[in-house]
Amino acid sequence: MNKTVDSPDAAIAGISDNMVLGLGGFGLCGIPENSISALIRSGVKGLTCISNNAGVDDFGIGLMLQSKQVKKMISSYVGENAEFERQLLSGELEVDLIPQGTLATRLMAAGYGMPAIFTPAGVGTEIAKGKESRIFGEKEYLLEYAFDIDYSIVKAWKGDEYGNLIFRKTSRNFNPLIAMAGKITIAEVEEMVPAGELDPDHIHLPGIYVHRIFQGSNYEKRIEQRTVRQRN
Amino acid sequence: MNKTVDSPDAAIAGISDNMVLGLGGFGLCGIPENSISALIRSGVKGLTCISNNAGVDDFGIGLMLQSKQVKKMISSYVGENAEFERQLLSGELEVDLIPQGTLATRLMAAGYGMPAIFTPAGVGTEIAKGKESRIFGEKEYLLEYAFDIDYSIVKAWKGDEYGNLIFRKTSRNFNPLIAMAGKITIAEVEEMVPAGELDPDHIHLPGIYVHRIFQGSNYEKRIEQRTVRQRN
Amino acid sequence: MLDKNGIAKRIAKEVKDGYYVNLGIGIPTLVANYIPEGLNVVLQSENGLLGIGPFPFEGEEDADLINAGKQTITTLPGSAFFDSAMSFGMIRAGKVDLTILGAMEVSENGDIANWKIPGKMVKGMGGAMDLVASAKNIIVAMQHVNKAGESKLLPTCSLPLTGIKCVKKIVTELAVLSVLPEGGFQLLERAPGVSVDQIKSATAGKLIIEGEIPEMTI
Amino acid sequence: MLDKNGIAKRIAKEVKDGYYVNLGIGIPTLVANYIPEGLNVVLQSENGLLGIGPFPFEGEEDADLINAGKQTITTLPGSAFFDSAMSFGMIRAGKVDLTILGAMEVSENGDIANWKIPGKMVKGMGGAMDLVASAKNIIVAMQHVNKAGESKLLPTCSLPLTGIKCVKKIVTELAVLSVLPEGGFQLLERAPGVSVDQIKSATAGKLIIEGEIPEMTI
Repeated sequence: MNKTVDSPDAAIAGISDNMVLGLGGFGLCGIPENSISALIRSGVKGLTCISNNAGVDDFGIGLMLQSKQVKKMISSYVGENAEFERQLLSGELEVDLIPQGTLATRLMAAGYGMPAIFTPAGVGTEIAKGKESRIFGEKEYLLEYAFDIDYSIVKAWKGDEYGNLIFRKTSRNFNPLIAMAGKITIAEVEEMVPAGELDPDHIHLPGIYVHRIFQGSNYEKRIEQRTVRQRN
Repeated sequence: MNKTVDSPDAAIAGISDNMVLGLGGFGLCGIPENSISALIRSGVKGLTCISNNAGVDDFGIGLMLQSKQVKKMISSYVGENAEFERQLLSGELEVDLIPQGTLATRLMAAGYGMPAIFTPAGVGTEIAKGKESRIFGEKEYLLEYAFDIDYSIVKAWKGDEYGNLIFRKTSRNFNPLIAMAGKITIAEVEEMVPAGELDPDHIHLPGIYVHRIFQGSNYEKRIEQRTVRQRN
Repeated sequence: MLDKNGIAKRIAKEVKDGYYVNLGIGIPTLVANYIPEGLNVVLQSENGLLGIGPFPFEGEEDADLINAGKQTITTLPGSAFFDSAMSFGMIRAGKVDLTILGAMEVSENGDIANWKIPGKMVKGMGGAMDLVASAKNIIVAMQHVNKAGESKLLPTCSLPLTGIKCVKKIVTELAVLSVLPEGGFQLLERAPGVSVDQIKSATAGKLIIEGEIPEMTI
Repeated sequence: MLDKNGIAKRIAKEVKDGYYVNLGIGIPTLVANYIPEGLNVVLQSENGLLGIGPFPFEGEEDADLINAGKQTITTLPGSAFFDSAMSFGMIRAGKVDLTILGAMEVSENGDIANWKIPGKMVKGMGGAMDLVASAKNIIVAMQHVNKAGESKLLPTCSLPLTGIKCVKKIVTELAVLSVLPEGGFQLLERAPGVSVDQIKSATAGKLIIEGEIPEMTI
């Protein structure tokens, strides 16, 4: 069950114009840096990107915005990105803003074969417009549908040739959920290990959800808000 | 945030007649042995027990059936239990049989604050009788409701005073799901460790879902089907 | 005519490189013994494991490591544990390529009954209803006729159903048959030494026989 | 009149032993600095962490360890990481005892607006809509009036809503107020040196004043 591919460029083979992609990460934490570079090299256009954030101007998905490859972003928060704002205001870019928990749960629903879920997030707000709602007990919930993703791209800390993934600290975030939602899922990892080296009890996402995996390189792992305290 | 209690008897304090309990485990694997003994000592009666299985005649929930503490079992499979069969046929015991995946997902729904989920399991069968169904795409799904559990009782391998739990191998099974579904959740562990000793990346169930935890003792960990191969 | 191991051996030929497979209790479990060396196949156990290995050596049994039939097992390199919600999540999402299970009855439109006999103690469906409702590819391993000599391949099931329109293929001691989307059992192969007439007389449901039916090779 | 730290300090008094707390960006983040020593409190970060610790020492920042505001942080003993579905799952299930967040407007029936200003670039709601729709106990930390001098405690919100009937308490530079189930802001405490009249004139929504209003102690 060797799912290893040699390069990010080989990993993204088959991704073509106007497809729906899911990309892991929260802010710049745990984003698939190598795959994003490969997508830019590929020149693929008209993408719909499902990702909690849209990167910053010169990093992450922001780079794909610069090269005008993204038609639509489906995110919960898209701040910190001037080019994003410009394209949005000029009408070049569509954006669908979704509550973060709804985004996460719609991804999980796809990975768990559930066509839709109920969540109270957005009840009574403009997010609820046109959506079916239903009362359970005394609380109102919106019906939200599972995502349908052509290719999912995630970044993990460690992985093996079976596609088993382990994430590190808060870089887990959306990665396992994006991964489980893809019809085809690509994982890049900081460290590829032989099958059997990962403790089967420590695996965060079983390889059954991963179709291609590669050892990434030159991770920048940029920090968005460097906050520190002084040593006494 | 010290949730440690001294004994299984202290852990089950508050469980009273006619309550709904959730109990972790699959077969006899990963069952809360110490808590079951305490429940038997307590003499509490009329319980509704949500558990994938009902133990065997002389172990696990089977012991609670012997002492006639169980009014109703909600399970996916209840074989291997003569006393169960006797009580069922005599009308002393009710049983609600639920597909295993539906059981698991209704527990997860409770832990994730989702009032109901959709699953195709049971469509077109007697399980679907009286249930709302709905077609998404071309497939039919049943609407199944989240469980409402008074006390959940689970068994983990390791835990800390915050209630963080790590399970071992296939003894994970229903345990994290039962744990997240309880209004009050009790965990017994083979090994209690100080806070900070468990790697936060290895925790299977965060302590926020656990209210009481204790170091269990004298685990029998009985094997139901001992299957082996011969050494050449 | 095949014995249980023969049925398992024939079904093993349906397993392709790269497959994730769920094996039910009974004959399906035997299939694992006949998957050709070199084929990359991962076995799923719905209690929460990908990568089932062989039974443990005597003395190495681990109470925390069992399969869905509650038998002690081992794991192979590359295995992963998970909880039951994720286990049935991956099944429901169609990530398991092939499900092999036993049946009491199969109807000519692919309905399956394998969990309940009215009047007998009902033990429960376990994960069977989830598996048959979600699996992309379901092969049934069973005897062609029951102990009373009655066909188990029927126009409609008489027993309570486990799932509807889901069985794709059936392997019995007599034959390999596919269930056609429009209904009917298409005879694909005969077991060694079994005649088409024998299969005809053992099949109560609509049997479709087109051209020469080859004897299976296992 | 309180400064930002004063508001945070007053809110910290609402945090009880054993609480799991989610702190929003801005003033709410400051609350962590004033939780009394000895109180057992676990801070949740909705990107997937229970057990937020202080900022790291310079040179010890870890790009893989950030809070929901994308700031580098540390963890405390007893912490746990998880994915975003579980994070919002525990929020939705009411496992988080207290949520503290900022707001642009709060209405007298507990509606909150804090994500969108028409005509300005919309950055998104992040996790705010999930939090306000699910949290059992929501305290808003905000200025009583906006930069134009207009009250942010209104009969009805004028900005697009984040959630409805969810705010339980409000702490501003002037006062502590509870939102009554039947509607209306009940004045509970005055900030040091602030008069009831000052609060009255800064509150556009229905203000309920019963008896003597004590000055808060922080």
